[in-house]
Amino acid sequence: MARIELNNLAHRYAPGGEYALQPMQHVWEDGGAYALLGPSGCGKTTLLNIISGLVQPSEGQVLFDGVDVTHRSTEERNIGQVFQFPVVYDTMTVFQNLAFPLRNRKMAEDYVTRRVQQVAEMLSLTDVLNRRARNLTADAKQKISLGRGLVREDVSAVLFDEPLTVIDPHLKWQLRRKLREVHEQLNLTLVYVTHDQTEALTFADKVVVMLAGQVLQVGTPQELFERPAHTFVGYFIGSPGMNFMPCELSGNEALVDGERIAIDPATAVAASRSGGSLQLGIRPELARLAADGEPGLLLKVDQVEDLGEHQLVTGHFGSHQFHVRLDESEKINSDGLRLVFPVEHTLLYADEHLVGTGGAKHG
Amino acid sequence: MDKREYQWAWLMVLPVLVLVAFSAVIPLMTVVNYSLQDILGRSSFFVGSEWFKETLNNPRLQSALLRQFAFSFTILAIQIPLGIGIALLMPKRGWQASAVLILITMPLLVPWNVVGSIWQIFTRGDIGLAGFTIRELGYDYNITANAVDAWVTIIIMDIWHWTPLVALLCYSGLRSIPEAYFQAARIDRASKWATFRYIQLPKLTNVLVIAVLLRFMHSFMIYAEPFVLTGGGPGSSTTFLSQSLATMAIAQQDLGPSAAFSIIYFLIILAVSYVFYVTIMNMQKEKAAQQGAGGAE
Amino acid sequence: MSGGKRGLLALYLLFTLLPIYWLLSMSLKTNQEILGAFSLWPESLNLHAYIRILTDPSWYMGYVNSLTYVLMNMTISILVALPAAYAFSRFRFIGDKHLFFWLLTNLMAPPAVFLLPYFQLYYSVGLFDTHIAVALAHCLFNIPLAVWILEGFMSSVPKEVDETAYIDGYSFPAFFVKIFIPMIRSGIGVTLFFLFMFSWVELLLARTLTATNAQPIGAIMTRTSTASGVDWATLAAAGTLTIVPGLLVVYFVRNHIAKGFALGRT
Amino acid sequence: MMEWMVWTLPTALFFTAIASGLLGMTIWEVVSPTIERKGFLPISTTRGDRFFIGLLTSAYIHLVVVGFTDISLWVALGVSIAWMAVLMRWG
Repeated sequence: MARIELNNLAHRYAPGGEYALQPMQHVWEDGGAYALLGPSGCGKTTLLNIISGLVQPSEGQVLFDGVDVTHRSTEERNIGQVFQFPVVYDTMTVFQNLAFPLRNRKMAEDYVTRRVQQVAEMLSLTDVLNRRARNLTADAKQKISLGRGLVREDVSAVLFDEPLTVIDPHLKWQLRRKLREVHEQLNLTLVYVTHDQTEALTFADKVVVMLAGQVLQVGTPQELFERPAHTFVGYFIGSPGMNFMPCELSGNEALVDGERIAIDPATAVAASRSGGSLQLGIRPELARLAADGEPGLLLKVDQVEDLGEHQLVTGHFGSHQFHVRLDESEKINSDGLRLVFPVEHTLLYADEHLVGTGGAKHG
Repeated sequence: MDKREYQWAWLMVLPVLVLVAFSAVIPLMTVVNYSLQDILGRSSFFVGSEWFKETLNNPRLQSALLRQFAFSFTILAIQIPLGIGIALLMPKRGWQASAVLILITMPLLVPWNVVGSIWQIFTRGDIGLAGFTIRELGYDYNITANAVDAWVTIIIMDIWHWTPLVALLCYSGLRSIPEAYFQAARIDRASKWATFRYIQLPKLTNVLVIAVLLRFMHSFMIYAEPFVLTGGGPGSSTTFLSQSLATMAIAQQDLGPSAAFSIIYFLIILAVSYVFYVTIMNMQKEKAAQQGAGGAE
Repeated sequence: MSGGKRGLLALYLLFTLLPIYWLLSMSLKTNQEILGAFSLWPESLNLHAYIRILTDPSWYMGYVNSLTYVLMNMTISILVALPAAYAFSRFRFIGDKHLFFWLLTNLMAPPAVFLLPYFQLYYSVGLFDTHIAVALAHCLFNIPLAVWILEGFMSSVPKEVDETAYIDGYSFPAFFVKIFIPMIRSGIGVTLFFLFMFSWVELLLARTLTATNAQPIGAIMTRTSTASGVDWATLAAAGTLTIVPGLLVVYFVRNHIAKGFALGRT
Repeated sequence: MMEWMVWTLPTALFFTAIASGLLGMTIWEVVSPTIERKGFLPISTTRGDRFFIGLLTSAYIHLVVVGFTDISLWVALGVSIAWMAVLMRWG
């Protein structure tokens, strides 16, 4: 188990070429469960491969517990890795698969047996220990891959590269729950690459959102939801994503198509200093209906979808499309709704970056 | 995968059936007819199973058959491991990979009698590079007089000629192994040997069965290369089945016995290929069952 | 790649190339030089053997004849094998497995067994000494081979592809030509490679079924050994030239080999 | 034109027998499709597989009798038919 430090880390595949990973400085705590989240090609797999030692970064260092491992090979870093599709040794039994990393490290045979039993129990593989690995289902095979990472007690970190891609949907959440259980029991450092926000948000203590080789935000799922540091984070997380509308500043109010929206004064001050093009952002879940007599903004309703406990209203303010999620009990007037944007949830973005408190650009 | 029952599929197979039957069934029937008769010019009379009795008890043919098996097993024992080894050595990508592929494949595309000629020119004691060099080194190398020399030369020639096929099949099999398996092996600190034994070799089983099948078949019908190189000699030490047969049928015009012998030959081939066929089919079935259980892979 | 690996591979390549080098070197010597003092390379580049082969119709027609029946055979084989392989890979029908096995056994039928009946069969239908006779005879082993290889590739294409295409309104022929064949391109490339290879290298049947009009180069080469000795230089030059078409074919399919040689069966 | 094939009555009968065997197997298959099963043979087989194995082994039985004994071929034929029946029923 280790604390992973990325020290001024950056990577370009060709010298002088474009950055595949922009320079970054992060510390991932020992025992934390981190998810690297982002669309395909955002560099998350490159980052994972740098941590696992398959790719040598062109700049900066990787430190495990303060020890520079940048130039160490994969086998010397003592990590576990679970790949997109199950990687198992077909001709071996499940037991032999799990024992393989230990036997290669010349561990005593009675320790190997004991340890494999423990891990198998943890992953509910005990029943199939003596079966050949190739005859098992994909999710059982994936558990074997995971088991091979966990079987070494001194493993620095276990890395996951979209491990649930080939798993049937109804088994995905079981396996994910298994992962959480394992994490709680062993307190390992886990790094989990995915492009699926649900996976990331349910799995990780901290989510690292990436776009185009850059880390946009590192935060707890709640932070990502309540205070996205970048408009992309707002779009990408949540369903539907955050509403953004271009605006201008006027004192403590934002002007969107002439409508006035109240802003937190500190944010307004920061925004007036930051310059750049401003956008106002609010989560569909955090806007609310105006009470009777309360002033509100008029939303023209285009479509209402029933989502069970909620209803999703799609409408527009002036020329801007806007989503709002309301409780099922709310009655919707098909002409229009009067909405209130609570000041604490109304955020401002200057050149795509969050303005004001809690809006640290890099985590 | 589950196939659909569809009897009209026969129509799609029909052209193949007609063409192959024309070239296979009619001659085979004729051979059966020959095998029961004594044919002299235009006249022929029925002799029953006489030729079969004679052929099965012919010591020359019995030894040709034994020689054939000895040859086939020898070259399989050498070419399969050698082919795997070469496939492991070949570069994986880039122009070097292309160049090596082209160079290695070359012997496969040389007409079989030319293979014989190439090796004849190469191993002659007077004008051959190999033959001359070996003699210069002090060994009295002579494939026309020494049966061991002839055998070794034919086996080396066959290795030269056919190992590329095994190597290419294995190379292709190795290329289809996803990189993740090798990463996993490094993470698990598997030795080179363990990586080969537990990752590469299991993934090669399918292509290896094909390689063994093809190599067995072609080695069993080897004809032109030894015919050109040694003419079957010295004595009959390198006379394999096809050549014994051709000598009987063409040179001696013993149609009846050679036909009987052909049928025996064919029955051997049939039995061996059936075993291979059942093996391959069972492997595919197992794979299908495994995919059914294991979901997409 | 480590140095040791490189060395071993180079050693094997040397083993592959030395006999071919020797053939080439012989073809560039004169017969006197060949039979005279032993030398590792030709004194001067002597092209007279090549000039003779390439200007004398009785020589170069051998190459033309061989290439003609090889191309005919490739065309016939691939055209009939494609639908058959599709049938075997997608449908169950009575006798399918046994038919497939019967086809495979023809891969192993030694031509020597069939020589005489072949001669008589083709003679009786009036095809003796024609290119098409050899092309048809080579179908004996080439069609089964093509069906076998293509079946492997087709079976590795999921059946859902077919179903989706039908749902999208493709007719069977349109689907087959526009969607399916492009999907198994590598497989077809490798199949053509094998068809070329086995038709090009086979001589026994080709020689038996031809006399003068369609005689393959391999048969013409036997002319170099006469009562007065062997014309080594011409033999070597003719041999060298038989390697050229093969090299061209490998060059064209080289990018498919890595993927396709496993015959869709990995 | 077919003269060169030098047909004889025994071989004609032999091929007719094989052909009608195949035809019979096909009709049987249409009437009542086979089910793959595992008998005393080491692999699971369909009716057609057993028929083929029967024919092939019968050929070998004949060869052994002809080549290495003086027993009448009719005995070989009888044994082969019995063997074929056993194979079809329990194979």
